[in-house]
Amino acid sequence: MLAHLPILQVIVPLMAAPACLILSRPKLVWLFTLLVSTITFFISIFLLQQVMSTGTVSYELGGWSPPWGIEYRIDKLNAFIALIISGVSTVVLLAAQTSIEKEIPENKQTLFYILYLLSLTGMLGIVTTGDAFNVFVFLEISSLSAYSLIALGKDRRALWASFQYLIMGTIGATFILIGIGLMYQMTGTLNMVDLAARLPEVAETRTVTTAYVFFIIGVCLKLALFPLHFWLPNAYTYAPSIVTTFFAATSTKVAAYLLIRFTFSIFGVSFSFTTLPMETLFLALGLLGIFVASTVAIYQQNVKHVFAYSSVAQIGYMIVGFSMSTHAGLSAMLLHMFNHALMKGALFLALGAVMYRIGSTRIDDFRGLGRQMPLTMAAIVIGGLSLIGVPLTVGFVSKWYLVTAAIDKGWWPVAGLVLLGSLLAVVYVWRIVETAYFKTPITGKDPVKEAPMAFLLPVWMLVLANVYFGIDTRMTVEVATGAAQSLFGVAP
Amino acid sequence: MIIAATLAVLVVMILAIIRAVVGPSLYDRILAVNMFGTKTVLLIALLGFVMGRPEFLDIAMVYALINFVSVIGVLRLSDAFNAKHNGPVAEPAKRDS
Amino acid sequence: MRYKINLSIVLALFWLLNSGHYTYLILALGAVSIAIVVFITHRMDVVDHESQSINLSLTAPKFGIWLAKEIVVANLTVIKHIWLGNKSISPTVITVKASQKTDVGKVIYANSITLTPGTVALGLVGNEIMVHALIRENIEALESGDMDRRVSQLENS
Amino acid sequence: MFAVVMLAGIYGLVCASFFVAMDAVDVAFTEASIGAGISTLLMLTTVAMTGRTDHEATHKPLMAFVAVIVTGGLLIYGTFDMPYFGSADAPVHQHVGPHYIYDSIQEIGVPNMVTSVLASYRGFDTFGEVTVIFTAGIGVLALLSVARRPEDDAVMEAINDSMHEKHLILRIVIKTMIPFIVLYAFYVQFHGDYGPGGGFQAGVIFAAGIILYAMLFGLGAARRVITQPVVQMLSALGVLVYGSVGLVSMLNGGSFLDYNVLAADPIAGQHLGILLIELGVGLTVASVMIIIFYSFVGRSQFQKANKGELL
Amino acid sequence: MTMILGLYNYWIVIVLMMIGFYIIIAHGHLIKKIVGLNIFQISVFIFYISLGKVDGGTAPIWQEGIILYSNPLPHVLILTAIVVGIATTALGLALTVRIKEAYGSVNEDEIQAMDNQVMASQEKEPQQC
Amino acid sequence: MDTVLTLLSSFCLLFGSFLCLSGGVGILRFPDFYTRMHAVGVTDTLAAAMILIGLMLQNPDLLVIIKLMMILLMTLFISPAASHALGQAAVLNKLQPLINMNINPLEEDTSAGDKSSKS
Repeated sequence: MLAHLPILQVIVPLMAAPACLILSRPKLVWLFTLLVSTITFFISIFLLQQVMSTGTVSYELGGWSPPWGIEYRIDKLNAFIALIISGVSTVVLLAAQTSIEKEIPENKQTLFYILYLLSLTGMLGIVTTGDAFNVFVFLEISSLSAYSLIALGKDRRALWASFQYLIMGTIGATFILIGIGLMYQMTGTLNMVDLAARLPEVAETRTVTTAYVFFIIGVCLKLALFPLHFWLPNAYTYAPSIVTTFFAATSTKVAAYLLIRFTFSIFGVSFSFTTLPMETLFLALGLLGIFVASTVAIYQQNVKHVFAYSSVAQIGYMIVGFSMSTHAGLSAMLLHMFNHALMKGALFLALGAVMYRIGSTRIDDFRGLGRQMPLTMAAIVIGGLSLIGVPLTVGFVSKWYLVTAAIDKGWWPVAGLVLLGSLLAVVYVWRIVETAYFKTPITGKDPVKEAPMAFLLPVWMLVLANVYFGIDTRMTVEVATGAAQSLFGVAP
Repeated sequence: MIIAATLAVLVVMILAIIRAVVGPSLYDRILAVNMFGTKTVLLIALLGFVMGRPEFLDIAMVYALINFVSVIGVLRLSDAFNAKHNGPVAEPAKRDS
Repeated sequence: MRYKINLSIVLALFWLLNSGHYTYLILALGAVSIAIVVFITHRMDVVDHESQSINLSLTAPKFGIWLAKEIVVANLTVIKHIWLGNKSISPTVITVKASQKTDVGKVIYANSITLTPGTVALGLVGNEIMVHALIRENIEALESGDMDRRVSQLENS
Repeated sequence: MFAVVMLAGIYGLVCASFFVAMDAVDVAFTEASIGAGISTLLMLTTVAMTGRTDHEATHKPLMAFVAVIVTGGLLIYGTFDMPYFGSADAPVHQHVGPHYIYDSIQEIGVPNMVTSVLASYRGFDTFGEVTVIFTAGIGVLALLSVARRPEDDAVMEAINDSMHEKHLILRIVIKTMIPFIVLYAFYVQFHGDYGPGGGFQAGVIFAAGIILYAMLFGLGAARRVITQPVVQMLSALGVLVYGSVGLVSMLNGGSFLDYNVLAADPIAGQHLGILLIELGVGLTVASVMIIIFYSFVGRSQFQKANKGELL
Repeated sequence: MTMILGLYNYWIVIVLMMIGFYIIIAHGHLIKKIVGLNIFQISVFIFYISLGKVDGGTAPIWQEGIILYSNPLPHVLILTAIVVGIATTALGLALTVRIKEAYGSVNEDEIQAMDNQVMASQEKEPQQC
Repeated sequence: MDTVLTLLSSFCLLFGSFLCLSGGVGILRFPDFYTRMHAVGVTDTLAAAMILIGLMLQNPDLLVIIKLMMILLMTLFISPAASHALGQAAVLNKLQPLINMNINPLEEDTSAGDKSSKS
């Protein structure tokens, strides 16, 4: 059975989803979903171990050898991302039942869990597959479930946000489809390894350049890279808390993964960064993203909005790491992907707890929460510190690697700008802290109780992970640098 | 001959599109679309012969079917619209014979 | 029950004619499919005398041939008027009586009217069919009651 | 709005004819039933539910125009180095494709190469596709499902009864046709190996039959024939059937979806596998299409009941 | 000249694609946006299918005596993509219906204006929820 | 025998094409919806039948002939129902037919709309 792990990781949640429909009782379904997610989590741990020790694992679906059949191919990079996804999903699900019971009508709860599982399936499928078209199919599974999950939010604006996301997401997916089509046209293959082997022959053609550009634009739409980000804040803000947490922690990682996979493994560094001016372009977009989004975040009235814009800014950091096209830069990016998942997971889940208690995440409603919900607010503070990049948190680790990578590359101003960006984060995090701890609560309001255990446990798990991986960086750094190394070495 | 027939059908399809665009009433459009659909059935049948593989007539049958379903769908839905301001049925003139 | 058996036979014929592949597997699948179809249609309650309007009697082919002839003639008339232009047409709406007893008969009558170009059945209420005709002559042909009589014959047989 | 939607439907039809001309018979089949049929119908339903008035000014045309010109220009630029249309020495016809064309008949034994590739070589893509459809069904259900109130059903039924009288001709014609449509769906389902067709097309045709019934006899009647819980179960069952074929082949010692191990003889195994997964596809597609249709129409009846204006 | 003859097909597809793309971006009506999306996607499908065509080839269904077939792989991909397309369309339309219920409008600008209004009112009177 | 078949088939196809084209012209030329329905009726019945019969004569394969027959039957079965439904819907929604005034003085008031003046 061990040989089947790569596929099991995807089909376990996939097959669990329709099975949920048969179970149908929400509470039962929740337990089942949690169980499934835990199983995937363990599978991804096994896989990561396996990949770290023995190298890339390949799995031939249907027993057809690669260029003809579909191949699953696990290397360090995607094992790492899959671990992030399944891990976050499992932790988030711990709190799901409590939160969902309050935010979603009962007759839709089962459907919620099914969609959640499908979304998980989609993301894991994108990450593990070694076939370009299969990426598109799973991308659509994850996107379609994402649209519906976001639309389940209570606020009517959730619908509009979801619609906008649907339009942008579909345009993005279609662009990706065009990109894949052009690549296919020039090489006649869809398998990633095969593509990587055959693309250099035709790399000079204008068609391949176009293919790359389309693919990148499509991915950047999904990634919510700075000028294409406008669907993200509202989608995150009005979605149910659990959904926000899950997506904030994972979905942009998946898009970032695609960006890395296609740029480094398929087109190759030399093509992407020497034939095309991707370096400057991505650097500019990344930095602009950091500053504009952070600045906008400062002026937001809704804490979810604040952190959503902060996510856009964090994507900027990742892209800055990406644009360096060096081993160190890429490691920093991968580290930040992991770390960002931890901090955004903690923050949004804590916000979910706030939502659970006071039914709103507007900043004015945070007054006095510091005393009323001490544990939740403490989690937000630590998460915020991590976002800023204070030492002893994961945020520091990734900023450190990013800055050193920039210096290695000789980009001093970039290093400075990255640090400057952190200052903006200080401002928006401080606003929340100030409101929660130093402003008097609105009089006449019922005192708010601390969040229930179901929230505190996963929130603090994530917060402690924030601190733990901020101190003990061996595992994450090893994996991230290993993955980066394999990308700069031969194609996977 | 088959080519000629194909061309004729194509021309008629274009004429139908013109009517569908021009209108003027909703029913003219539906009529044109319906006609377009039935002509597509013929076109597919002809195309199969043009391509030298006439076995694929199943597609044409599905076309006929789907076309019918859509026309009925359109009518049902337009019924739903107009039913609100629906007066008595226009009386036909009765002729003594 | 009789209708269901009839339906099954017709469906089996339909399958065999369409299929073109007569392996055991396909035939068995066909049999299962027919069973499912009959079950579904039973649930839909659409298997009754109305759905089996085509009686395979001797008059049916005769009617078919007559109708085909009518259709050809009518087509030519309409074509003539298409090319002659709008001046030559005299659109009319009238109501004709349908003397058939059953709904099915009326429907066959109305459809036959529609099938012959130049006349379109616009409405069927009670036993009156509202007909729109392209030219006056068409109406006269209809009012002579030839078609009505033939459909009635078909019904009675 | 009606015109816009219908023109979109026409576009679907034109494209489908084009697909036939391009030898893509299976695609044409699907596009005809899905693109031109179901999606047009859904759009019309939505138009009916949202009102067809169209008081809007086209806004930001300049920005859109620029975006379009840039993207289109880029694409045109990309075409310059493409192999010419139809040329046989394009990479596409050199590398992977020939294997499917020349070896699939030995390896799988199914004349329709599209079915071979779809169900076997790239069977996992198809599994993903079934999941996509399932996701859409669940998504639509999550968005539109409403608690049914029996009194609304009764009112709707009365309305539908009056419809029957009004549509005598349609009623009889459709009654006669429905068994054939449904049987035809099965025919398409089981002849996908030999000609164009297969699970998707069959599913859609089956759903079209049910939709036709529902349109004439009312949603309530259709829901009595195929109840909502049943159709939901079936949609799940389809995905499970597909997945189980994969799991069984895994247990038999092959990899996921390796049909060779399903029977003693690989060709027989492939046949069995393809038959079963096509069944799974058909089940899911049909039931999801029905779910979607039920949800839309159910919602519109709910809206009307809420507004107090029933048709 | 050979270039025009060899590539005209793609150019037509691109023009169609861009029409769809334009409709998506430029039109404020939600259903029109979805129609645009449909046109855009179908055009991409045509593009794929054109890739698979071989001059003189026929439909990839094996038959005694025929040697030249068109490439079946793009057909398979597009079958998948068509299904994905209808899934997206269905979901988009379902969302449109819900938006109409919630906002009373299916016009992008109006909806955006309503949202902005809500936001603005919240900023002015922070006490209100 | 073969030449006879080819000739017959060519005749059928050509005649069908002519009918089809005439129908197409009709749908553009006729003055109102109801009259246009007749033009469509032409293309749906005899034109379709002629083209399909022409095709049948071209092909000796029995299965193909059967399928073509099925298509023909289906067209003949469906098209009157569709036309009728369309016409009925138009009548129910009070789309006034253009009626020759000489015959129907009763209908004068309804047909005196702007449409009749165009014709």
